[in-house]
Amino acid sequence: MAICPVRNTLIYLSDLILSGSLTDPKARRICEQILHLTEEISEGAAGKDHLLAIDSLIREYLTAADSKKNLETGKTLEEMFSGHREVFESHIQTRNCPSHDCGKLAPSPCQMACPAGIDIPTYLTLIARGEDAKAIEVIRRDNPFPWVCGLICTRPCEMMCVRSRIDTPVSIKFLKAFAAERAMSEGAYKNPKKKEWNGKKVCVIGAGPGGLTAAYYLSLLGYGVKIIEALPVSGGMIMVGIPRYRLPREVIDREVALIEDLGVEISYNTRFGRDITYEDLKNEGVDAFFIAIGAHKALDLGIKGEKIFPKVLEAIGFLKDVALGNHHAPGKQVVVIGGGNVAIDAARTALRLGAEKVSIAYRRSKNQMPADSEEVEQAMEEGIEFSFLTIPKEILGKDGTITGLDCIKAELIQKEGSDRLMPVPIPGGDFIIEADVVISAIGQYVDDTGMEAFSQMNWTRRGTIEVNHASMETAMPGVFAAGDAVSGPATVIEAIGSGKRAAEAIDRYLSHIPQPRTPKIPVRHHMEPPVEMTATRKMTLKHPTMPMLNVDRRRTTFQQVELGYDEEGVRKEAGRCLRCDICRRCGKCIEVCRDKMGIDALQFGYMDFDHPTETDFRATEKKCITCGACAANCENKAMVLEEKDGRRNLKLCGTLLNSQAIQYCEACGAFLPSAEYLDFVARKTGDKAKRAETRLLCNDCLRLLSAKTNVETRPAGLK
Amino acid sequence: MQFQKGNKIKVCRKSEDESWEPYMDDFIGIHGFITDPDTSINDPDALIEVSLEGKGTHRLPQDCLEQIN
Amino acid sequence: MSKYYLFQDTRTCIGCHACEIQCKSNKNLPRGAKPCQIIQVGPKMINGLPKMSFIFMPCYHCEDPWCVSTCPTGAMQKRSSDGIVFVDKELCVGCKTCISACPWGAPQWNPETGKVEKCDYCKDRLDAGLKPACVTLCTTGCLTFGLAEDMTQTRRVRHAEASASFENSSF
Amino acid sequence: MDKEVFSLCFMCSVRCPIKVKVKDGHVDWIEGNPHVAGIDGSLCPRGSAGISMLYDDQRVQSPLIRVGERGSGNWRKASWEEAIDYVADRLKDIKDKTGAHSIALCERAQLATHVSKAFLKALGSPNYFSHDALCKGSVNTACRSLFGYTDAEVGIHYGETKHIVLYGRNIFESLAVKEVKTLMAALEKGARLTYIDPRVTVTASKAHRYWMIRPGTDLALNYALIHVILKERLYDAGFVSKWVHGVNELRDFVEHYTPEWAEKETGIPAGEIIALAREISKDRPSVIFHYGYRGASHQNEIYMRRSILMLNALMGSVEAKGGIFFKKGPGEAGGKAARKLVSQEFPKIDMPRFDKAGTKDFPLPDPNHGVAQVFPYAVLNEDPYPIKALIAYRMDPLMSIADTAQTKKALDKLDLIVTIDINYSDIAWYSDVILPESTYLERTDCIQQMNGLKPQMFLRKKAVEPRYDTLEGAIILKRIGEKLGIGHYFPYETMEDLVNWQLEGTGFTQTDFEKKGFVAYGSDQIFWDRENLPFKTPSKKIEFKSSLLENAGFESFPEYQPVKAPEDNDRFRLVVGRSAIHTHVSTQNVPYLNELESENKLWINTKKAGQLGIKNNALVEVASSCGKGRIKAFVTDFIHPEAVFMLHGFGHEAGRAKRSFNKGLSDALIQENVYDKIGGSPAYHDTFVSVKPL
Repeated sequence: MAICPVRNTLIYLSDLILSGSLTDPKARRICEQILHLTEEISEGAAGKDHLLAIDSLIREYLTAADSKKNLETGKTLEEMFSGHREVFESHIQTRNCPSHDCGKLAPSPCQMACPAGIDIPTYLTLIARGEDAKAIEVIRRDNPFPWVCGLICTRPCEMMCVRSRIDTPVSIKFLKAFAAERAMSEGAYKNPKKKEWNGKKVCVIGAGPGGLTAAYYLSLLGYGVKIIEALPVSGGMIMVGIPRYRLPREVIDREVALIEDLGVEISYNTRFGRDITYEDLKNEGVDAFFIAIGAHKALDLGIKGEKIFPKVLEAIGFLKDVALGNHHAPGKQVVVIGGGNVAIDAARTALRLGAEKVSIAYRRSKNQMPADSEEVEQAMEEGIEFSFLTIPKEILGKDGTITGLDCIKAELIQKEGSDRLMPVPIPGGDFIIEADVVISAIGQYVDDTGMEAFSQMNWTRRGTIEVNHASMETAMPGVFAAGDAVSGPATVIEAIGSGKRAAEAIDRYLSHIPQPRTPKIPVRHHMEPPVEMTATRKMTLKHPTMPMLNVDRRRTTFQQVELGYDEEGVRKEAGRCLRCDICRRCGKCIEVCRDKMGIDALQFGYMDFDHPTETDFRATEKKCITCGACAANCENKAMVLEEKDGRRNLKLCGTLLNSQAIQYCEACGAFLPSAEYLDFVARKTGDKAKRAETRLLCNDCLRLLSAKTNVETRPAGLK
Repeated sequence: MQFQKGNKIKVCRKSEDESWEPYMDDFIGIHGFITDPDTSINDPDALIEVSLEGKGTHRLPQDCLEQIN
Repeated sequence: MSKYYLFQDTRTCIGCHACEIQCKSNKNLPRGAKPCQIIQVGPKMINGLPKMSFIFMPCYHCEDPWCVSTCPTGAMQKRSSDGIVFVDKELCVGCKTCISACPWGAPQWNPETGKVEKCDYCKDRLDAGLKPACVTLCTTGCLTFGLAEDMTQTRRVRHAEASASFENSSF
Repeated sequence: MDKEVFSLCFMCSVRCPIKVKVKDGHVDWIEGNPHVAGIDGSLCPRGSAGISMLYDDQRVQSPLIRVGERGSGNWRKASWEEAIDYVADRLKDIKDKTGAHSIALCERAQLATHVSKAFLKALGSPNYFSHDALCKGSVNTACRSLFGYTDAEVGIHYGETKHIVLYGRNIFESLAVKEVKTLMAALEKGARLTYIDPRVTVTASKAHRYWMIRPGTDLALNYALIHVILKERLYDAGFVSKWVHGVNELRDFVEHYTPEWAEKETGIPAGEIIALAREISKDRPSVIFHYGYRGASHQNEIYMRRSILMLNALMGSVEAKGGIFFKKGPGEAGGKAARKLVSQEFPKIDMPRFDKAGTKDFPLPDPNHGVAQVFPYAVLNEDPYPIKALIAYRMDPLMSIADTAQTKKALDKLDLIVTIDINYSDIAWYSDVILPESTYLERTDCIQQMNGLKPQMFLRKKAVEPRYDTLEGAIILKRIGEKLGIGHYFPYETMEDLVNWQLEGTGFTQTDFEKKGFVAYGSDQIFWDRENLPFKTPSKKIEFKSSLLENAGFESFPEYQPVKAPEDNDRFRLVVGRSAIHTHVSTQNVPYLNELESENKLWINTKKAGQLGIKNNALVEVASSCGKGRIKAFVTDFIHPEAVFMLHGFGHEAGRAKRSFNKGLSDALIQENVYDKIGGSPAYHDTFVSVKPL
């Protein structure tokens, strides 16, 4: 049995009907009708009335039931539909089958990988077609920050991109940024229509990506939203944690402004618990709280000298100061301790502020660095020095001035009972890195000051807020939390995803709808017809290289480093998408063509998840006879055989695999298969096929003709 | 062991960690990829981001994951 | 040929198409597929009288069927016991090569199943000791079915005549 | 859990005996009843499509009450209780306000007809009318004028005929299995077939003699045939002198209707007319001049039908083997007929019928069937009185009464229209309430009394339970009756009860039907002794000179009125007919039948089409004085240049019958509502239409 209740219901009903046990025609008819409606649900072709129709059919069944057995069947059906109501509804609303049992509804791997569940194949197709504003509209159904994420997302989607099994993944991230920028400059980047104010008010604590996302969706749903922000700026970590050369401030401002346009009120320089209290807000009529305070407190290095010297900085604080306008170099020789993105950001920022020498000290080797490899590469290009396998021991100096960082070389050793490689000091491996500034970037944690008001809320041993991840609901009724405050330091897209989830949960809470048991699976909003192109184009489109700012400029200014693809590059890149929301890569087509037809024209190595072999769409036309058996057996109609403009075209998700000339019936003009196809048939029938009739005729005309020959050629009227 | 971005993994067991929620029981046996290890330090105790086939992307404790190839 | 014959007396056939419907109904086929079909030839004036012929076109169950030799999946088969040519639905992948191969247009496309249908003389009925649906129900009884060896010479001649010429399509 | 049930088909009104095989409550096979001679297992195309009709989801699935405008197709599902109350309440209202007579019921006569008749009688309304008049009212009157028997009491002995003459009786397309098979057997034995029709049909293609007669002139042909037969003394002198009243008047009358005269009128060479007369008289009395199944073509229909019947009389083929005969009832075999609800005592009704049939205004048509085509006039002119409600029981006035626009106007005047049917017929679509009836496979029905040479009784037995929320017509009417306080006229709860009630005193029980699907009163064919034939006319003879006609002030032998040809080149006489695939207006949406024939086409002569620039299969516009429409042309040499032809029953307006919706053209839309004022048949072929390419 499948996991999916919808699928199970289908199986149950068809077995029931086939078994012949429904001897009462009414009962059988009702089951047939329910089966039909359920099929539409499982194919994403259902509307909101489907479940109502099914309900009334079940009622009719129960009243019509003529026997105990039928009555039981009716009860079973009733349970199937009431017991898993949510699943049926989500199939209808989201056109997704989380468990992939309803083949036609399986979402694409990239969309499944996205913590915010963005409908990636759809917007890539729109971008490929040049419909940027539409693409942004699709993205913003799940993420109000297409532009921001287009520049700094950690892009798990690209990691799952099926295209990478052919060559390289589609650079999904940046295409978003391009579409946002283009739509914005054309004035086509707009907010969707929001609902009338429903009289309810929500307070969001923290104007970071999580908080702003929740605010965006809540105000669209008609809630009044007030955001409390301790800083003088909005954006949280994306504003004060991510340097401008990666994410220009204007980008953040424009997208935040759009959220403010919805009527979201942000009070800056307001720290919850100090400048405003839980009670104040309650009195203002706040119905629910959403805590998205992030993780802004840095961990201590815990080495000698850390507390003595003023020039021992923590990366987070350092980056924040810079972001808020302090543009003085911290010193001449800067050492950053850590191996994550924050460390890299701090180092590159220090460099840009005029530090003469910047180095990064990291306990392990390069390929263990958690930071994005691109970040590391770029840092190296800019002249940041890396000191790997380096364990900081002590900060040296005198009279409050740092002179250097005393380190010890380490080697990676696998310790007993652990499968992790641990850095172990090499005796006598001491050395000193000269420095007048030391910046620690070894991680942050949640700053819980001011949170006392939420007395019933629980904290984890990690110092994060404990929530039920399906609803982001804390132990305290009406109080929700998300983002780094819940996960600990994590990605922007996760914060956005959880913010959206929280918004939905808060809406449910305030409309007294029970919360879901599991986090919602990504939603496919609609299915765009795929972009049409030749197999050659599909195969030869190459990932464009990202043009970069020249290194001198990078070492001296905060200008954006990645300059972005040009329009042609973007449209092409979007066209590389394989549309995995349509083709589930089940391989049935290959199997039919190779094993059943014995033609083996389909070279789709990428479809074999476990051992991918070479893929070449262009190879299809070498052997394919456009018989259409692959299409006839494609559950999702990803593979189609169309007869158009005198050609028989075989297409996989819009990619033209083969095109052969249609033959026509010489008698009635009806379409016939291609010459290649007829050769295939002729080869099979061999020399037997010496037809009396040499004209090309369709099935019907052949019958007509042989009937006529019957009448006219046989000896008439022998008596 | 220390997980890195792109590692192919399997949810091999129920985690002992407090962050494990009942709905995660459905994840056991499912394959996926590490999409974001702990971003700053390689903390074996940190929750890390994995994308699971058919289940979406979640942060899980590391003790329930094993690398596969 | 199969070991059976299916004889149509065009003299008594009135082209009512009942056979087509009976066949479809028995096989429960959707719109489009017609394993057997009545083809009207004429009207045409013959010796001052308007004549029509209605020719019954089932599958001829050839001695050496091209549909069988062309079928890549082995779905199209010839039953060794009696030479009936039939499709095994399990094996058919809908490549339609049999349709192109057959010179009589016998194999038919079933758009609902994406597979091929064809006249199999209702072998399930034959195995149950019955006759094909079309023969059993024919409005005028112009269709007869039996073992080829039982077909008398006179009947053969009449078959030739009857299924021949307009003259013999009426009385 | 398989079973076999003997029953009666109802894909058309012939009701052939069938055997139904049921598997797990599902019908998976239907065949003709092998025990019935002349059927022997055969099933016609419509009968063969029975299963596809039964499982078609485009049937009416539950009672429906209209919510939008009439004809808008907006319905709400209703329970039977609600629907019955709805109808009963309104009927009661109407009865109280304007009297029971303002409620009419029209019906395609069927096995439960005695129930619907009883329903109206109990209600106190005289206004029952059936489809019969539309089909053969004048044939009925003609038969009574000559024999004193209705056409329903006359049969045709195909099996042993030596020569049959068919006047447009397209017996091999508008077909009934038994007729076809017995006639086919006769032809195999060497019988001759003469076929007369402006159009070449399948029947024409099987004929030994075919005349493409000028449309509307059959009567002239017959007068000439009679002329020859009397002049050359080719008739059965013995039979005629013993049984015919008025042969001399006839002789004088046809004196000047010579073959040469007829040749000019009909286009049939005089020589051939004479040849037929001589040839056929050699085979008498085993010859048949077929008096027609549908006899509703011209305004002089009754005289046309009389002339055919007179030819039979002259050939002495009346009550003769291979000729025509009078049907024998149970009484003749010492048996008793099944009871009918109408045999009960009902309150007297003094109101006249809406169509005045049987009164001095319209004396001759059979009041038992009424005259349907008068209905629109009666309603529109409130003559003789206002009519407020119509119950349409499997009959569709919109498509079977000529001039749909006028009929619609009339319907718009009604306060209530209720349809009882299995289909979304056009009248159902135009109703206020649809009460869906169970199909023939889903219901037990009333006894079929089969009079004939061997009187028998047949039973339609339920094969499967209803698939949708439907009921038997007889139960529906009973339920309405109960709400109207006339429930006691329906002494049954189930159809089984009703059948038992009917069989009381016949000596038969339902179980007797189980073996073969029918019971016979006797074993031998009953022919009356030709020495004493019990004609029911005042003169006890076959009245060529008809007292029925003359007492009503009509002539027995009115002068022949020449048939005018269409004036203009683009005008034609519209002729209609049937095919083997469809039954009247009721099967066009049945899946398998629709696949074979989904629309009708306009037959037009090749030369004429050429002159008008009409291409084969191209759309043309057909227009008459009362309506117009579009239809594809079928250009052929095989139709008379003065005529265009189309199949009856297409161009449906019921949206939920998706396959047939808007396919082809409805003949009723363009036919003018003119009729035979004496005999009662409509004159469906008296409309001239203009045809132009589009």
